[in-house]
Amino acid sequence: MNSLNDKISSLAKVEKEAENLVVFSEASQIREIVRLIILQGARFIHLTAIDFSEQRQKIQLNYFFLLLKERINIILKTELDSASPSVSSISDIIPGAIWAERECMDLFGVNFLGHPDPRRLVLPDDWPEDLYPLRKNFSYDFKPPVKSEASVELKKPGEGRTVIPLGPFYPSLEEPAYFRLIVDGEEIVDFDYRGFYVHRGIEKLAESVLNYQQIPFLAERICGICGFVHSTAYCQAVERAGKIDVPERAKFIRTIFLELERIHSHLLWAGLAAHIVGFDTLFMQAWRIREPVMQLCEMITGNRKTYGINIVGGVTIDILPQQMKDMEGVINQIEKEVRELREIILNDEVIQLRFQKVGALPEEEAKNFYVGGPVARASGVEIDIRLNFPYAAYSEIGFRMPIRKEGDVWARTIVRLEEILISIGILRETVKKIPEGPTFIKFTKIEPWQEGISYVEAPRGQLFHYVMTGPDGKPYRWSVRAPSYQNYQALSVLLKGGSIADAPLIIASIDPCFSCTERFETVDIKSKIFRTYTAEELRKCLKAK
Amino acid sequence: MNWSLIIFSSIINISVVLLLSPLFDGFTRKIRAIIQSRVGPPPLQSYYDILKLMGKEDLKSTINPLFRFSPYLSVISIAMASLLVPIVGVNPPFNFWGDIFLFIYIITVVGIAIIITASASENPFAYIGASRKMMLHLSVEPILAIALITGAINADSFKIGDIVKWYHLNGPNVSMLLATVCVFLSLQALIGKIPFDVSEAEQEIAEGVLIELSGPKYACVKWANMSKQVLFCLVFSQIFIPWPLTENILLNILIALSKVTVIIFISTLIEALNPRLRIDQALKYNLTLAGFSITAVFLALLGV
Amino acid sequence: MLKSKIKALLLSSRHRKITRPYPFVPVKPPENLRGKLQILKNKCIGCGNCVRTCPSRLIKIENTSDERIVKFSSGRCIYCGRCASSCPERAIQITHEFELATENKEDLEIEVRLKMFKCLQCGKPFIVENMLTRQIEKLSDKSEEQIRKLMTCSECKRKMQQRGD
Amino acid sequence: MDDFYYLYASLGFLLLGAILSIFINRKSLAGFVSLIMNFLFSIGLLNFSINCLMNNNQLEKNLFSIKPLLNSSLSILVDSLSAVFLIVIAIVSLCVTMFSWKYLEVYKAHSPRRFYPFLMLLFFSSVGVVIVKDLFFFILFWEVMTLSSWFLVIFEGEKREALRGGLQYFIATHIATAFLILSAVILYSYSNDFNFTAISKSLSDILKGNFLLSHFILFSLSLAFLTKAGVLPFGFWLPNAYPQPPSSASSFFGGVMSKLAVYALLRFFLSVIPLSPYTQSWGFIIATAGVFSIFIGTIAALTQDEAKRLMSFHAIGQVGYMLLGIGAGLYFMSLNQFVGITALTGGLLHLLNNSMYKSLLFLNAGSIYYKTGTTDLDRISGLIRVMPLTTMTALVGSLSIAGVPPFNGFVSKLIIFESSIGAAKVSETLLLIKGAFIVFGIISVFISAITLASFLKFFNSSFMGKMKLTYVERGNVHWSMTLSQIILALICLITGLFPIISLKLTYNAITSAVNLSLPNFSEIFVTSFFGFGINFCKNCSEGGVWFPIFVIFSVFILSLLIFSFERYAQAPKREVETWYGGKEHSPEEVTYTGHSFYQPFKEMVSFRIGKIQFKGLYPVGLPSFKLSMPSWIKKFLNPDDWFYYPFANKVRLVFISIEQIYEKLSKKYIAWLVLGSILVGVLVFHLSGGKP
Repeated sequence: MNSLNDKISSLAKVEKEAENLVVFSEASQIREIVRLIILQGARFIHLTAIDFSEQRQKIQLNYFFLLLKERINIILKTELDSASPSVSSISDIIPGAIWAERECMDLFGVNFLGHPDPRRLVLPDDWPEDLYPLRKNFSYDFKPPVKSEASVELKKPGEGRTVIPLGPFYPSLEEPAYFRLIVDGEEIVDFDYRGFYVHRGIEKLAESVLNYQQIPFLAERICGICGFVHSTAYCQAVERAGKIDVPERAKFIRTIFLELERIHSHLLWAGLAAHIVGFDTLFMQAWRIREPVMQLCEMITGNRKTYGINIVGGVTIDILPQQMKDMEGVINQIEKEVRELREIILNDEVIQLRFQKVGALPEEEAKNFYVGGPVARASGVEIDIRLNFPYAAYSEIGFRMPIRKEGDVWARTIVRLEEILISIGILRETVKKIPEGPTFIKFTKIEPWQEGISYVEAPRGQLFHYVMTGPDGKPYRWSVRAPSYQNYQALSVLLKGGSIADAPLIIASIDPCFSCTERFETVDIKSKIFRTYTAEELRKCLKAK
Repeated sequence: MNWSLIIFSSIINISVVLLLSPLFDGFTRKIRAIIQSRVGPPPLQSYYDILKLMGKEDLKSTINPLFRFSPYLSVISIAMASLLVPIVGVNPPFNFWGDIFLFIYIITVVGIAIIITASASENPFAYIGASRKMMLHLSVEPILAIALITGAINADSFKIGDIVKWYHLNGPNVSMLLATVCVFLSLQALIGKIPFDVSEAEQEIAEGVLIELSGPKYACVKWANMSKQVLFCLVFSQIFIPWPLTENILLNILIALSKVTVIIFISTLIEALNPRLRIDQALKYNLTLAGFSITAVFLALLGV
Repeated sequence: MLKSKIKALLLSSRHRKITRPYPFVPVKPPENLRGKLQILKNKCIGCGNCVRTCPSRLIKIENTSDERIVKFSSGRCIYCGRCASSCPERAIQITHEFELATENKEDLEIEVRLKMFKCLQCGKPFIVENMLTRQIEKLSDKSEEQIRKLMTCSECKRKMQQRGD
Repeated sequence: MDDFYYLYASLGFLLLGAILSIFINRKSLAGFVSLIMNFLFSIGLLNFSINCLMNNNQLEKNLFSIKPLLNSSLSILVDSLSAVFLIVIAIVSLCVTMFSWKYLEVYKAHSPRRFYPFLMLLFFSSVGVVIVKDLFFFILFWEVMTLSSWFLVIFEGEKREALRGGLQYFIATHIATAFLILSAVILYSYSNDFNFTAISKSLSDILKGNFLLSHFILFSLSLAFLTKAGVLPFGFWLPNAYPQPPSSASSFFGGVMSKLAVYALLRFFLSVIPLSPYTQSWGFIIATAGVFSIFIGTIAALTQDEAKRLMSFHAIGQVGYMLLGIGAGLYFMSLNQFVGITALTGGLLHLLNNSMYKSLLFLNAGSIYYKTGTTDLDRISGLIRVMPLTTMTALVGSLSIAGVPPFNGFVSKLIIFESSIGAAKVSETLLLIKGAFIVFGIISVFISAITLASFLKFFNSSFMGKMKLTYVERGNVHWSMTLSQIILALICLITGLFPIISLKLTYNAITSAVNLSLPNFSEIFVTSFFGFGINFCKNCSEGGVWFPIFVIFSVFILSLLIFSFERYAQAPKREVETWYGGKEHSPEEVTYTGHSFYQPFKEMVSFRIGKIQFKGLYPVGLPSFKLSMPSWIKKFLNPDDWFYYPFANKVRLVFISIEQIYEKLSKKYIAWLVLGSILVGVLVFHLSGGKP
């Protein structure tokens, strides 16, 4: 840590505040500093920009890193001229930063020199050039003119090869995304991706019109399955930036719901994975087991999903003793059934045939792409933010981290099934330890220009929220990096060499959440069926931004 | 040759295989629903489905004339094949015509019809489905052929009726039992249900061969698939387990129907409790089984 | 292998029919389900608290000459219940009704028209009548003068004060 | 004399055509002249052979004798077997020439003078092979046939593959011919006469006494014919040579020429060599070789991505079916005449059917080449939009070769399966051999599914799907090309629907060739106009049966169903775009190419042993020797460089120079060929020890 400090301070200005190490650097030094930081074993988290054009004609690039062992965030800042911002790319050092750079390119117009794949990522095909929606001079309700000839150049198949279009609308994808599989017979030889069909600019909306207390509800709707993690992460980020101390009971209630959410998310995944290989009975049973959890949440919060209980400063509801008792009953019941389900899956040789040695992600690649969550743990990477960087009430609860080395779909299945049982254990302990007291604290004012970083171990991996507070009662910049964002980028490794039959399974095995990744406002959570859009509607949808 | 009996039994066969097949399909759907803790559709739902599809819009994604023609061919060839299976008695309606090779080839025509429909539809998913269907067919066809040849060697005749007659009289011997087991193990692949529904896998290749079908054409192919299930279950139950057989025609029909129901029930259980195999795994399974089932032929030659 | 299949069958057999014949048989929602908004029109005082808290910004207030209109475009409602909890008069309530499908989006529009009270002095509408009644109710001493004071707009009050003093 | 008049006339027309076409350098004119001549030839030949078949008599004639030189004479024998082959030659040759007329325009840089004369000569020598009754002239015609076809193989002499294929063809067939000549010389030394009757007599003596020698003679004869027929492992040259000539010539190669080897096999084993335990054991060997090539050839065909190469591999596989029938027939002939004769009939019937659909399929490939300039299945698709009739004929051909009822392939395959499997049951023989024949039967059933698979791949990837626009658009297929395909397709359908005609023909052909008393046709085949059944012994119940009339019946129901559906179902119709998941794609991107079909299966049958890569059980890309060897060994092991290319080039150059020298005389090719024949004759004479 200190050595890093020393090394960097020769190159740039370093400030330390609480758990954040803020490094101010010249744009030309970025690559060296990133290399130094990576050498220290830091995880790359995200890269985003903040537009200060109105204040000082600059665009600030923020690179976020995390030193797991020391529990320290590194924010590497560099300021670029907002007229023609350009900086050299770090994608060759960190393959996992490719998307983040492409996103900055799209939304802020930052030019990354030497980027291996400088195509459009987020914006629709017909979005005009030189219009960067996350810049402050772009009004959130502005409708840009449509660019006439419009297409993002996608990979072409070679001689004798065929493109198999998985998506945008596809039976085993719940949300629109386009996986362009280039196949040789049944074998996938190459892969290209075009997504962000449902990107609707939640960040822009939040920065433009909403206030601190409204955003949690928006954040919760980023994801249809694990929305609570987003509202929690947002609230924690604001609480950190505004130095608000949340009451203990609120922290425990958040933990309870985070774990309930993990249980039902993993059960949902198990069902979906079974459904994708055609095992519909298991699908139905997994979802049946999941149902009491949903009903429990509905009973306590008033909604099956999007509980709407998180606000900055605590939670809006309290759990009554009777509800605690009900919860214990539900936990006992599902624990029994999850154990049975686990045995069924683990002993089924036909499932093993389908899952084993499919979509293997070696540990090396897992580290390259900084994948998180069960995907990382199945590849032997020991990362669980609940343990590495405790938040909510996790610091008071002991549990273990399941690790597998194989990195295939089978390992991911085992890890997830393990995690359900671990979550059940955590829930038990939380219920036992929950203190009495208020669930909400009122705060008066949040100082502007403060930064808050918050991580949450979402069911899909490490979630990251960043908030820079603003002057008029709302955040100046709110950035979200969903876990699937990193996991997605590993798909290029996972899919190559697989067969078409395995492709939906492999895609499902990272438990992708398109809406998280694309920060979308989900319409209906209960039905996992997507609406059918016509091309016209979709186009409208994309333009609605 | 008793013409009235032939006509009567042909009508019975065709109506069991074609007209009753949606009912059997409804039965499987109900069983699946029960296993999956669902309420499930009403038993006549498959009829409603077919009728509904008949009136639905017929979408043409290609000008290929074969696309219009081949779905109907699949239904007809199932009907033809059904005439070679004994239901009312020992002999199938067209016993004078009932040759095992002909039967195998007519079944092939069903596959060809669907493959040509698929490839005419110009969709890459349909092509994958067609390729898979052909592979599945060529790996599973030998098993049925070997089993029937075993029967033919035992019974000293290539006619299905004679095989059944011999089997019913002499009871099972080792070779025939082995053949029966092999056919049973390949039944799911013959029907094309999970774990062998690779050519129509919804989640993998978006219904594969059926992807571009709609309206009456889709109804036809769906109907053919339902009928195929009944046909192969009948083949298994009537040729490879021909007991009990009585003199009474009506009783025989009832027995056949109940046997088919039992077999369909077992097949549905397998379908509901298994994931789908990948095509290479399915191929390996079937070819291994085919290689193994050749033993039955040698045993039959030895007379056991 | 066979063991796991049998186990799967057993697991399946434990629950019979968990799907429900909805919509033929209605489903009873749980106790505190957050459903459709219901506005008690006579309770609303038009204070605008809900407008500020609503995350999806579906509540709008428009002032006409003699009416204040509170518009709820509840087609956009996310059922968070923040408006209900912020309403000082409990005029907004969250019901259990969840079958909101409609062919006409306007069915979900709720409009509350509140009569404005005209200033006794200048005759300009300045306060919602309900609010006025509530304020009068809250008064500790309900003297005529105090009530009249409430019934004058702030501008006239200022003028009166200037004149009076 | 009257009978032979037609034969002479037709052969005369053919020779006239050959000579005329030498002089004409304009493609369409040369094609037209050849077509007219060929038409007359076919009419004459058909008339002659049908006459012969109707009267069911053997026509014999001694044309001339070369007695002073050799004890040999050009004697002609036309029995039913020959007549059947003459019919095939007449039909296929007519279709081939009709197709070539316009088709040859694709080869812009090549003169028709390098095509038509050889084609005509090939037809001529084919007829010769079929009708002679003298071993010496048989070999002579055989050699002429080989040489003229070799010239067709190297038609595109500037292409490396053509030269390579031509070399393999040349060497392989000439080694085989060497064996043929060797055995001929041995036989001549015994019989002192080349006439088949005399040879047959002396052979029966040899077979009685000399164990080793008789096996050797049978071995040499089988080897010679099996090599020419393309049976694996001797047929390795075939897939390299057959795709090389223009498709119409390939069509004759695949449809007739390789079948003439089967004719020769039948002729020798049935008429010349008396039935004995030797023929029985060689029957088994032939059947085994047949099954081997069925299995390997067809599976290898599945992995091919080039239409003509795919078909060439199928030529290997299909010959295997015939040999299975013939081999089984030879084996069982002495054990159970019913079975033996059925198997032989099955083999011959398959030959007839095969020559029709195989020619048809090669012509289809030609049409594709004409339209697109390639036969690579990866690069073509959706051709039904531009050539619907060709598509339909290709479908008929594909289904026929796969043996799908009601097309003709089914009939003959049915008889082969049943005789192979059924024979084992009814005949008294070793259990192992019974088992072997049953396994042969099962393999051929399995392989016919693979045949179907590979032809559906051919059909689907070339005709179905979205049309690619990457290839050069050429002129439309001329009606003459389509007509020739339609003729063959119709024959495939009609002989499938009314198998009784061809069945009777082949039965008579077999019985006329075998000089034994055999059961009557009606004893074996239970026939009616609707179809037939087979009896495997005198009072057995019938085995295989096939009543195609019921197929017609169901086709009738089918059309009724379609009509009523389309007419009364009243489902609204709408034209839509193909659904690709909601995103637009160009046809090139999403076309599933031929290469992609059956990939998992192909992977299962492709493996590597040591350095040899097997693709579909067939070795490809034999490893080049890169061990530390002296360079001359390396050079020696790579004969293409030191032997073939110089040689082939020289031969070509010689011809070109001869062409230049004899520009006006223009009898050069025939002159050379006569020279060649004389050389062979001298060689034979020399080898025979100079005995006159």
